[in-house]
Amino acid sequence: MQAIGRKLFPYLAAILLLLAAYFAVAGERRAPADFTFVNGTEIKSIDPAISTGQPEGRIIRALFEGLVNWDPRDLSSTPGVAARWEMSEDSRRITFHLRDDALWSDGTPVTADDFVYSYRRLLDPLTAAQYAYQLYYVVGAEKYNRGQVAVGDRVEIERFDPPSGAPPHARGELLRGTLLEYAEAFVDDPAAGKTELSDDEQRERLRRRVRMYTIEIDGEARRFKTGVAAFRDEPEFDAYEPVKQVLVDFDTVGIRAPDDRTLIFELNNPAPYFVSLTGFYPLYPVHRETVERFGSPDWMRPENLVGNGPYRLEERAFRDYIRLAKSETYWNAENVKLDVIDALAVESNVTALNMYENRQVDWTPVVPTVILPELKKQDRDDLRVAPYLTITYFRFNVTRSPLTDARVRRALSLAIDRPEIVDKIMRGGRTAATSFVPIGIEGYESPDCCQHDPEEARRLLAKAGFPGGKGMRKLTLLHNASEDAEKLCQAVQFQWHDTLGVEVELVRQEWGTYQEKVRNLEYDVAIAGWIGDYVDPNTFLDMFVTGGGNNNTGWSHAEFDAIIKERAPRERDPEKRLALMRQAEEILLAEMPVVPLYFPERNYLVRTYVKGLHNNILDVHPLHDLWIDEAERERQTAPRRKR
Amino acid sequence: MNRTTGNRTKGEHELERYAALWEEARAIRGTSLGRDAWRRLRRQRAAMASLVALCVVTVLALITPLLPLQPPRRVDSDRIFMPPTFSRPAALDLDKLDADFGRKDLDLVSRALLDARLALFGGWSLPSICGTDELGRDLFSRLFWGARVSLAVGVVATLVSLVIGVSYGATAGYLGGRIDNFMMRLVDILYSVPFICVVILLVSILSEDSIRTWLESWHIDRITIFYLVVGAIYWLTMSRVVRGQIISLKNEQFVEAARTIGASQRRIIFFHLVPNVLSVVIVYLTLTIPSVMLFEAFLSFLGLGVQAPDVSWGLLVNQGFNVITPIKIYWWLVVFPGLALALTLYALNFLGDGLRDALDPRLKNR
Amino acid sequence: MSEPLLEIDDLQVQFDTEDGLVRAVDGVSFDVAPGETLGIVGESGSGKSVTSLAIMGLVPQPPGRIAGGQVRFAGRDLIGLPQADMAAIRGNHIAMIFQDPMTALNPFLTVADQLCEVTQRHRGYTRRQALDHAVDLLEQVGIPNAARRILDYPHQFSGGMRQRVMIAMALSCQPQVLIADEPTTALDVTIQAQILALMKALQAAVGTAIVLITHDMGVIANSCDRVCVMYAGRIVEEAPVDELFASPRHPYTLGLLESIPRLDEAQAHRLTPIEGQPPDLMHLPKGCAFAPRCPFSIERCHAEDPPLEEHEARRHACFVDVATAARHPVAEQGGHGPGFSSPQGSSSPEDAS
Amino acid sequence: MIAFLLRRFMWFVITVWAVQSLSFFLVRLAPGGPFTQERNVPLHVELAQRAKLNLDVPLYEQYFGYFGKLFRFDLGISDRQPDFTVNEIIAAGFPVSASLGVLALLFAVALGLAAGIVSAVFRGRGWDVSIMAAATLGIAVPSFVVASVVIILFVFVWPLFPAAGWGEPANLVLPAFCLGAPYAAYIARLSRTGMLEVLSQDYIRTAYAKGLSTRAVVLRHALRGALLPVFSFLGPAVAGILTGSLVIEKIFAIPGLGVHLLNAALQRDFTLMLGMVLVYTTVLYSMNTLVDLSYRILDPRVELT
Repeated sequence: MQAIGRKLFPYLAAILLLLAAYFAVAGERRAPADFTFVNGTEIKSIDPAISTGQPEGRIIRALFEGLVNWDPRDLSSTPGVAARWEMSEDSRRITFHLRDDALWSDGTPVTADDFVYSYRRLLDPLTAAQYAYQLYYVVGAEKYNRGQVAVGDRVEIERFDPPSGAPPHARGELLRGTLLEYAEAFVDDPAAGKTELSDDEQRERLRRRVRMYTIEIDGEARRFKTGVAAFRDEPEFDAYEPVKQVLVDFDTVGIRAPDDRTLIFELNNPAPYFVSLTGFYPLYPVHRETVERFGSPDWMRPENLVGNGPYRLEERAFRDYIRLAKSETYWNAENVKLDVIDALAVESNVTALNMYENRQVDWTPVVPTVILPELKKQDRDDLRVAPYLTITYFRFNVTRSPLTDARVRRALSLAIDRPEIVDKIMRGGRTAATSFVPIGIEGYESPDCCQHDPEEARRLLAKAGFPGGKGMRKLTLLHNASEDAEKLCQAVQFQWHDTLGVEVELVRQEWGTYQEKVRNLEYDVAIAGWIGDYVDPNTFLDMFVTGGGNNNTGWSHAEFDAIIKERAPRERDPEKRLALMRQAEEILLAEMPVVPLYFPERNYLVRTYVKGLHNNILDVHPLHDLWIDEAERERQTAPRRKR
Repeated sequence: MNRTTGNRTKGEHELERYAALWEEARAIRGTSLGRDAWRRLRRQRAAMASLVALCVVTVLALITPLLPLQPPRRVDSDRIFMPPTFSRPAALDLDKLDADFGRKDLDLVSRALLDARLALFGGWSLPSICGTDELGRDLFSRLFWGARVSLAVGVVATLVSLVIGVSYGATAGYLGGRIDNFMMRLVDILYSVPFICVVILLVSILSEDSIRTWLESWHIDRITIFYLVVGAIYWLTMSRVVRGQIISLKNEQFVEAARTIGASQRRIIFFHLVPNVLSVVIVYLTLTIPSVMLFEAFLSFLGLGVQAPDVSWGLLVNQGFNVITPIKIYWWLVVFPGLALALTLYALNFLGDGLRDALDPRLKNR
Repeated sequence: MSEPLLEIDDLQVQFDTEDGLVRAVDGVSFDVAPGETLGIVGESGSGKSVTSLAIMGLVPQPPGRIAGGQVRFAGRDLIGLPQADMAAIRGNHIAMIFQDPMTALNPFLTVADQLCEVTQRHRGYTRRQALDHAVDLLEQVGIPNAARRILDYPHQFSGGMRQRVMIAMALSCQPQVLIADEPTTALDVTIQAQILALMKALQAAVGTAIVLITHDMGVIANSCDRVCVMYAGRIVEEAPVDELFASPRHPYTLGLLESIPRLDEAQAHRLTPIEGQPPDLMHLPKGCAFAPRCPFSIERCHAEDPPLEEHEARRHACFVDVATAARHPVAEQGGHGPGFSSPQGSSSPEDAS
Repeated sequence: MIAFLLRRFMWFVITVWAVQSLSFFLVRLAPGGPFTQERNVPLHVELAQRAKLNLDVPLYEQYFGYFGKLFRFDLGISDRQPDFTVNEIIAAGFPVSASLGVLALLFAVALGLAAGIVSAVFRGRGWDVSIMAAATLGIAVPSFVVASVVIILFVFVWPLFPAAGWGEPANLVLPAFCLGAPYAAYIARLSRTGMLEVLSQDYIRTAYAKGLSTRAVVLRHALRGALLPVFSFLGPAVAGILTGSLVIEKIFAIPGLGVHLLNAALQRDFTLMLGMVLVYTTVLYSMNTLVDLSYRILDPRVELT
């Protein structure tokens, strides 16, 4: 037997290999979609609550719809699920009136309760939503999201298991009561007795926290405890019943739905931009019934997902494509022109360009910077250049000498020849920054900064004690692995060395490590960027308040905090408010914890037969506004039509 | 009784005959394997040509600071994406050597060479015959400075893999039995580890601030660690090949002969068996160096390779890749680095073939 | 002597190596009659194996070259025959077995595959027919329970067994000529005798002419009808076996006979080796190639090359009459050597030193 | 044979355990984690995220928790792609990478073997030199350079294939070529040496002496012997094709395991990375075993212990 086995083996192996090759090629072919575009890297998620990036926005805006939509031309708020809305005279209460023909894709009507459920879910600490802070303008929202409770508050206690009869992934059974007593304990506390805690130590300490509540429910005092199981079940806390979490009662949060068609927001301070904020996709509603029946991730599967947007999720292949089909239940269905849309997940922008040039896709939102000048030289009609509410800047770690000295920081800024970098090295695709808040917000005039003045730079550096860069230690410039970042840093590295004699070492990190280092202030200089969430200078300036989530420079300035935190939000008159904002930016640019570099433009290629894709400074292009001029498409592709 | 034919005693005859035999034996001078191999290698034109080419490249790489090249790190925004030209470049700026050449962190020898170059050529330098890259830096000089790193990576990593691989393989092959089985199972396990994950994590761990400063205190920089990591990955195939060879040689008579005259196991392995394995090892050496250099290019593609301002061929080829688009192709940015890498690997492969034939004990004296 | 089956006429085979031209076979002529066993004997490097390869057309072309002469088989010249025709003859009409049975069989194929190939190629047998034929052959060559063993691989056979398989393979198509290139050298003595006996028996049964190449005079004496003695690429003597052993006419043949123990001699005596080294085929000396080592050499031997003359059905190439000439020592290069006992008949008995 | 497979499986389990443990700790050692987002999240949100990914449980509990689930083939939900479970991602990515790998291997073996045999048979003459020159070129040029040149030629100069993407057989041709080319080159060189080695053996001369034609001798007798070095190289070749697919999948936008592995590692997606390591370990190990097995089957002299 062995001999036969040995003899046949090579033929067997060959046949097996050919068989496998056949299966490889036998994949089924997908019918081409009406409109195909490159959506960049695979989206993080289609759950509005936990998503953040641009690619996610394009898909979520197609699958769901918020209270308001943004008009692609000027980003003004247009009616979405809310037909109309009105602001109270002290502009601290906003009432939205929902349209009655807004339906979920399973035919059920979209009610105000859906929004209340979705916003509660966004604020629920366990959802760990990154954009929960957008709702901090609402009364009590921050307290709810941070899980803060005070004695005497009405509280809600969430148990681990949902009430019997409720869907499997519903929220835990709820009890309501008033908090009588509250105590915290830290199991073998690593930082016992220390006063000043570093970020890491604080995080480590909070992990070991056990919180004990005595709550009066229907007249009877009961005791509950929350915290990480590993520490919560210590014997000394046995008397307390373990529960999932204890939060302030959601009724105290200023979001209410008196009836199915009305939604009322109570704001802490007047926020004129709040209406347009509800058009930002993390604030979109989700379908409660499917979320609670399937739980994550199953509720987001194509066969289960229920959305209220212009499109349904037809198919989804990981890191390959997402196919959207027009939804019949959408209230504005007749104005939605494209039936089938494919969003392709393509990692490298060189590949995206190849696919575009090969007519496989109709729109690629990103273009390799290296060939931008060439495209402009060819003055192609399908190249779009749009201003973008974004800034690329350097962060200084002001806690590390010599960067503690503002003169050194200003000198380094003055030594950068921004026009040379932008025009000659990056060769376009961006405009040199003359302020921190990007241009394009009407009614707001930024103070001027960032001229290129080598002499002044050398003088300042000498005055700071480092004439000609002598005595200055080697600085590290931290950057992530994108090709633009690399070019920019090498150019600045050279300019600083050339003009000031300051030596810089480039340290390239991939995304994960880069952010860890920035958050822990483990750097001297780091490249950074920020895309505005809404059209207002505040989205750029509120970052640098003392202890701000995204400050990460260690800089703090009392007057700056005062303006941003107290005086500006209270100012009713828009002009005066913007003047205050300008004052804050002046402080920022004087102190220079950050060095504005340039405002990147949005460059993308889109076929001329694609209509309804408008330039706007937030680069938002709702898919349901697009339509194809079929005649022009035939003309263009007739000669080279491949498929 | 004297023989009728000769007048000398029989003993003398014997003596004379042995003398004649001794004469003849010495006449046929035994040639050592090395000298014979060199003679046969010299006859193979391709192998010789590549040996010469490799020597030239190595020497040029070593004396790069001496060559009148343009500064590899000088960013010049007026000369971005300049195609190959013979126009005279700007003269060197003598007080900007640190920025242009990274003079401060050059080793002593290179610094001396750089000074000698300045004395010799002053500000003059060769034109950008290979054109310039996206930051206007001269590609021709970057090719030379890159050669230093790439060749170093190739050679050191391969030596590391050679030392580990050969000794590991030889020991496993020779000892045989359970030990061999265990050692080979270990190799199987290591073979199944997806090294790209390990490399990514190792690279980021090594760039941890605390570890990096500690390493710099031993003045080991990232590139050296890079060599060791790559070397530590590539020894697996070498050990397997050597083991296979040793096993087939193990039961040859000469091993038993060596054992009978009391040679220790270590002597047998490293003195008898390893030289025999030489030809196979040489072949794999000439295959490992190219694959290590390609691995460095592969890592540069993923953004994990050599970091600016250092430069390596992998980095240059990768930058070349980024400029190939259907819109416009800056052909020189991919052709010259690609050519440099390809020619060197070509030479290595041909040299490998030549050496294998030359060193094959069976072909001796043919 | 019946019509010769195989005629080799002035065969010349040359190898051009880096160091120069090697005339491995320098004008060899001999005939083989059907059913006859011709022995070819000579030291290694004398060109006997190359001759056999030339006959089979297996001389590797890039280094080697057939420089001249003819190899006529049943009247047809094989040199220059197109490959296809030559392939049709090889294994069919002329077969060959080699020296080292350990490496002569393909280790990756079963014995069955390698045996059936021959008959399938030449006789167009089906797999079944070829298999039966192969089993019969194996039984003929004396391999126990051949039917089962045929499915085994070569490494499962002993040296002797493998040589038997080689013989079976060679005789699959009852070839008219069987060339055996040192078939027994790699085997130990007892097996040697069995193999020779087997070849003789098969020759008697099938009538195959055998060309037996060896350096062992014992094998020649045992199995051959006529013998050619080769030295430095040439035939220096050819004669019937018994005549050759009785009265060798060429000093080299004499030397060979004296360097082997003789049972038919009354007294034991010291064996006398042939002095010096085998000739370097690239720089052959002027005149007779054997002269430097020949105790009977005279001036003429160093000047002229002795032609191969025919005397009553025998041939030899030497100017001196070995029976009568005086010996002289061969010590110095090209001169004479000591310690060479004179030919058996006329010399005074050696003292038993 | 069965004993051989059983023993190999036992070692496979040990290998998986060893590699998974190594990766489990290595991943946690590297700076950054699955929850570091583009924008820094407030501390309490981060703590919630850690809780969700149960990163706060002491390490040994996480370790045993992980292996417990691994035993039931539940690889958990991807940290960075919460819409998918790791099992799903692997199920989606594996056939893609497998088909790409198989085609690349098929291409490499077919072309490599044919080139090797031809250049061995015509040793030293025109064919041999040109094939070996091309083969060495295949080894010398990085796959992404080959890819970019191939794209320009076969997508833009002669519009034969799509530039990238997945879903149709035409998407497979260029990537398989770029992925397989270096290995075709290696196999060509190895099979040439193997063939030359075998052709100089005595049994080849016997085969000729039997009157077989050159084609029969080369294909039936010489080829098997020449396959040995090629087979021994197949193990590393498969490993190379798998890692090499990282680059090719990124360039041709193919949703294979290579890209998932790369992104999981770069973004510190713990669960996905451990899942990927498991898949790669399994594939690498089984391919190595397969190669070992075929090596033994091919060479009858080796016992099938």
